[in-house]
Amino acid sequence: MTALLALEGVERVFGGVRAVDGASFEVRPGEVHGLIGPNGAGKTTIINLVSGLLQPTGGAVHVGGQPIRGLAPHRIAALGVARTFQNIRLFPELSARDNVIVGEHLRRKESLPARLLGLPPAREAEQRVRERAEALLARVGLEDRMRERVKNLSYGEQRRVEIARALAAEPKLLLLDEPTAGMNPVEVEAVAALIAKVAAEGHSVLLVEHNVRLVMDVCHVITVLNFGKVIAEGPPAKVAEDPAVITAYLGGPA
Amino acid sequence: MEWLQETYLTYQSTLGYIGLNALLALSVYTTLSCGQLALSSAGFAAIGAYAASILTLNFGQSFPVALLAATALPMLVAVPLGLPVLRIRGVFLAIATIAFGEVVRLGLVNWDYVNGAQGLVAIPQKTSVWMIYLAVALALLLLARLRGSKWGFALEAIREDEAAARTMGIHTTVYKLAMLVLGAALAGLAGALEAHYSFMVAPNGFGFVRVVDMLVFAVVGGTVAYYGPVVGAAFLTVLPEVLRELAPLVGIEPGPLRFLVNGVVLLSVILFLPNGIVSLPARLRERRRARSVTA
Amino acid sequence: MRFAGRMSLAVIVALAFAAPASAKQTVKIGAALSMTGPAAAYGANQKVGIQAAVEEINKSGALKDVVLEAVIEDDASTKEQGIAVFQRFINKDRVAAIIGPTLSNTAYATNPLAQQAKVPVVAVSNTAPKGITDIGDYIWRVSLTEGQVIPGALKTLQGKLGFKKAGVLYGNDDAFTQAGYTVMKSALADLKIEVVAEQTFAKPDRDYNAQLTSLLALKPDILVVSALIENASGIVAQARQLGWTGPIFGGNGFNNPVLIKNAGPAAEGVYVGTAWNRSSTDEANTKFLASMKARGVDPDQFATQAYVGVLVVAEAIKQAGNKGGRDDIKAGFAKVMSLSTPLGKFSFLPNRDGDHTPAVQVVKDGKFQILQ
Amino acid sequence: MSGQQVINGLFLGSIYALFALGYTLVFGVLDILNLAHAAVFMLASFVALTLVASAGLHILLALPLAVLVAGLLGLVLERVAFRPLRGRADSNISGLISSLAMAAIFEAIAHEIWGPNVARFPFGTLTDKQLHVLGGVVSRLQLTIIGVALGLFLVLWWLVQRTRLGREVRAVAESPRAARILGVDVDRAIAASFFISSALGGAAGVLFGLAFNSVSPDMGRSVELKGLAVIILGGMGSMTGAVLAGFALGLVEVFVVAHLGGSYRDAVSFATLFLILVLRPRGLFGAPSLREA
Repeated sequence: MTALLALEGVERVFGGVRAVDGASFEVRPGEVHGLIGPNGAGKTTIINLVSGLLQPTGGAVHVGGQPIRGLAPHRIAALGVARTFQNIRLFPELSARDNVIVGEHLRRKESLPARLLGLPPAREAEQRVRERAEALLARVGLEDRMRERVKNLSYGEQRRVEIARALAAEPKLLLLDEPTAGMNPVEVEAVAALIAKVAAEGHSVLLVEHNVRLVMDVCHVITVLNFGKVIAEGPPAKVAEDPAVITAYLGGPA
Repeated sequence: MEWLQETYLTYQSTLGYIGLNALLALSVYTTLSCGQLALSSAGFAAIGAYAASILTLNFGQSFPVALLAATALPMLVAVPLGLPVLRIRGVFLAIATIAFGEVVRLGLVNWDYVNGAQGLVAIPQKTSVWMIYLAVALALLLLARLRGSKWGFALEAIREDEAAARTMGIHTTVYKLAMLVLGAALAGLAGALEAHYSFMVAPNGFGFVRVVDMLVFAVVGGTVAYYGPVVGAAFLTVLPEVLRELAPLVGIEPGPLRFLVNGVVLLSVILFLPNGIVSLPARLRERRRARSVTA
Repeated sequence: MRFAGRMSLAVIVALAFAAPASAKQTVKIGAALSMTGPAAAYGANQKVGIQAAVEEINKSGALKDVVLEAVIEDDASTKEQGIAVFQRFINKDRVAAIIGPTLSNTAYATNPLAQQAKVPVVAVSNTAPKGITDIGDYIWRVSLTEGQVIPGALKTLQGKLGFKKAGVLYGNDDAFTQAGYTVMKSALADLKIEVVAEQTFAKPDRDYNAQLTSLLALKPDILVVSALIENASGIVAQARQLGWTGPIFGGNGFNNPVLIKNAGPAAEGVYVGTAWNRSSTDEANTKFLASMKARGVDPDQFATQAYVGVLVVAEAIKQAGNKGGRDDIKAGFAKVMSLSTPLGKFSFLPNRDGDHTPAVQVVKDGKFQILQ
Repeated sequence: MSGQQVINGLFLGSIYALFALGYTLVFGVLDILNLAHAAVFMLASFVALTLVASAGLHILLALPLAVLVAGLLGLVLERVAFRPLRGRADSNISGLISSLAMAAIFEAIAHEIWGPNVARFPFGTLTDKQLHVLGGVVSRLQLTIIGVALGLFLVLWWLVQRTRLGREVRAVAESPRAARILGVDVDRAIAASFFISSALGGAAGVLFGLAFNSVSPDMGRSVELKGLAVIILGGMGSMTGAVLAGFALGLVEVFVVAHLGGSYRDAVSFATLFLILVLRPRGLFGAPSLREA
């Protein structure tokens, strides 16, 4: 079975600094794939490369077997890739529900003339879109915050809206960049359960996360980065015992 | 009854110009609605005004044909303009489009066929006030219908965070270009209507000052709602006439002080009503609620 | 009783005020002037001329029971507000005649409205050769067009100075200066004067060194310039600084005391073809200059022509038998013949353009003097 | 191109450079366009004119006073039109508009006080002598202006590169948040930028008024859009770029006038501006921001 996401010797240089230095790994369908490493290891850069916000300076990224070099972010999204952002990039003036509705963009096949004429099918389609968005928000536990502008939501709530927005695209591959940062333990539990459930439904997840317990609990495979290089890869139990990983995290000579 | 007629006759041109300015303000708003400050509308209005006037004056074409051409030609220009320019962001986009507008104006100044700075005169008056308001109504309907649709949400998303919108699969360039083209159409139509309303067109009517006026209409009215620019255009078009009325009562002579009031009004709106006049009712309600809570 | 007494007192007072008012008839004249915007400087001067003329006429009692009242409004140098002002004058203030607007480009937009409403208009600063009085029979003009002034002036000047090659400089982004250029170009062609080169500038420009340098390099005998005053004095000063000692010829835009004030000695040898000979010793002119001086104003051509505009309206009212209706005034205009004005003896041509003798002036010893 | 035209170009360029120097400083620090810069330019010129003509001060005394007034106007601008907007999501658009409003207010005030006519400095304000160089004529005043433009550039360069205040301004330009964390008084640094920027704009205005003997409420029109062209050409926030681009634009304009005619001059400037934004948004002289100034 071919990998849903494949990185082959990917490089990204920022003004002489190798943020990603020949990283290679694969994410298979239905897999929750953890991507961990110390600060500055290049995790977020990889997410940006996969979602097309950055272009690699070397190597290749394939999504569903197709090389994505030079593809604009919206084209990559159309391949079934959705993401969240480490520093939360919601549309602040929009309500939670409207944020999620934007996430449904690619799934909506409506006709502009019908809409401009205000024909019933267009209205019905929009009703369905709204209902789906509400259902997604309910799934992340925000059913009573749907009408609130997201800028007024708490940090944890905003992260959940972002996850719902990414899920709204029904992505094949979900890129989550530190989805639990700033959340309380109860919220973290809920997100862990959600990730597991999403994977069970057949979505693949690439998870960048600092919360090691969460990663150990939900991931099938973990890739560990340090200074842009892959230093270990495998199931959680194996990675946790890898001496290179321990050194990287605890410091000391590598 | 007589009073009513007198008032209508006195202010009919103001009424017409409210509509024309509303169209022009909407033409700036279209790109603002997806977060892009493009100041090309005066250039597009010039293209529309001249295209229509040349057709009616020199080629004996009917008014509908002229209006159609005046709407279509700026759209055709907007595509090759927009493709390179819309990659530029923020203030730089504004500057690039100001440059475009100046090039259009200077082109007209140097074009002997259209009499250079003297412009085209004795243009038949074919625009009626109802036509202007029909155009405004159609534009508003279009924008209202976009709201809440797939396309409307995409525009809001681009305005709020362009990069994030792209990762949702939104082809931002297409949307931005579409709004620039729509704005160009509105500006061109407004230009043609104005030319056939005021008997003449000249390049100086389409300079930097004019496009700044359009932007100011949109911002003072408020760009959070699609009808904000119309409210802003109405307010600022009526303001000089109100000042004309009030000036003798407070002893202001026609002249610079009237100009000063405009500046002060604009500054106050920007500082104290950041979302424009249309946000005033909500603001007042909020304040009343705040007061009742503290009391 | 007391109540009745007070009542009768009120009636008497009312009658006392009403009686002279019924004899006096106020005729309103609207003036649409550019008091703000790019043409603000002209509007300000026109306003002074109009106010002076209205006061003098009312004081002189020349119109018997008719009292003139000027209603002055700012058109902000835009056609949009120009139109609004005209409609106000026509429908709200119900003026008997309109003076203005300052700019030709505004006039193209406003005058058709007055024509439709049958309100007479007197243009006092529109000099565009075509299309102003063509708008209709209610549109009259006091200001001579550049076409009426420049060709004659250039001819006179060539007879005196005998130049053969001219360098032309004009403002190409302004209706007034561009129209002036068109006239100059054909006048030079008629006189068989070779144009060595043409250069342009824009109204906001204040630096003309590049244009002047390239013109002067071609060794013309004369510089022919179409410019408004805000550019004119700079052009003259910079040409002199670049070493040009030859004659400079300008049109109506140069006929302004600001030229001498701002260019100083550099203005010596500037020739101005103009509608108004400011150094005329004609009584109407000396009286006008004195009255402006009393107001602390050194008038330019704009102030003078605006002043004459009011004189012409007053004369029309007089010719109509001291009646100040719109059609009375329009009919009166046709009867204005050889009216004594600071511009000279003034009449209207059959096409409703103004007619009086233009002049050629030269700046000499820091003063405008008539070219002998 | 003749020697005289080169002189013309350098002279025009020095005016552009001086105007753009202050313009680009604020642009570089705050990333907003201060469209009232041209109005400050104009007011300073009127202030100097009044000091010379009515108060009888010598121009060498009036110039610094007018520059000081311009700097203070910059502080007013910052306080009224920009500070209240800081932190607002659309601050670069709203800042642009509030500065336009201030420009309208400044212009109306000047119009009310000094009237709409073009005024000039009294004759003999600066003794002027003609010099012959490069086969052309140049007045001492023109040379003074070119010299002052270069001198002010050096002063500004020193101020920004070598002083504590300059370091703070550069830090704010880089990232206001980071600067605040590093203990920089951000408000003070921004206010200082406005003061310096407007003072430079004011100096440009006084010299412009002197050079062309033309002071009027609308005198800023001739430089406001050209100034934009210069700061874009020079690269946003780059002071060296602004000066080089100012001279470059002056020379190009003169070249166009000499070889194509005056009608093409402005069109060529704006078309160039447009192409640079599209093809090389960082500007010709490549310095992308203040830190490389």
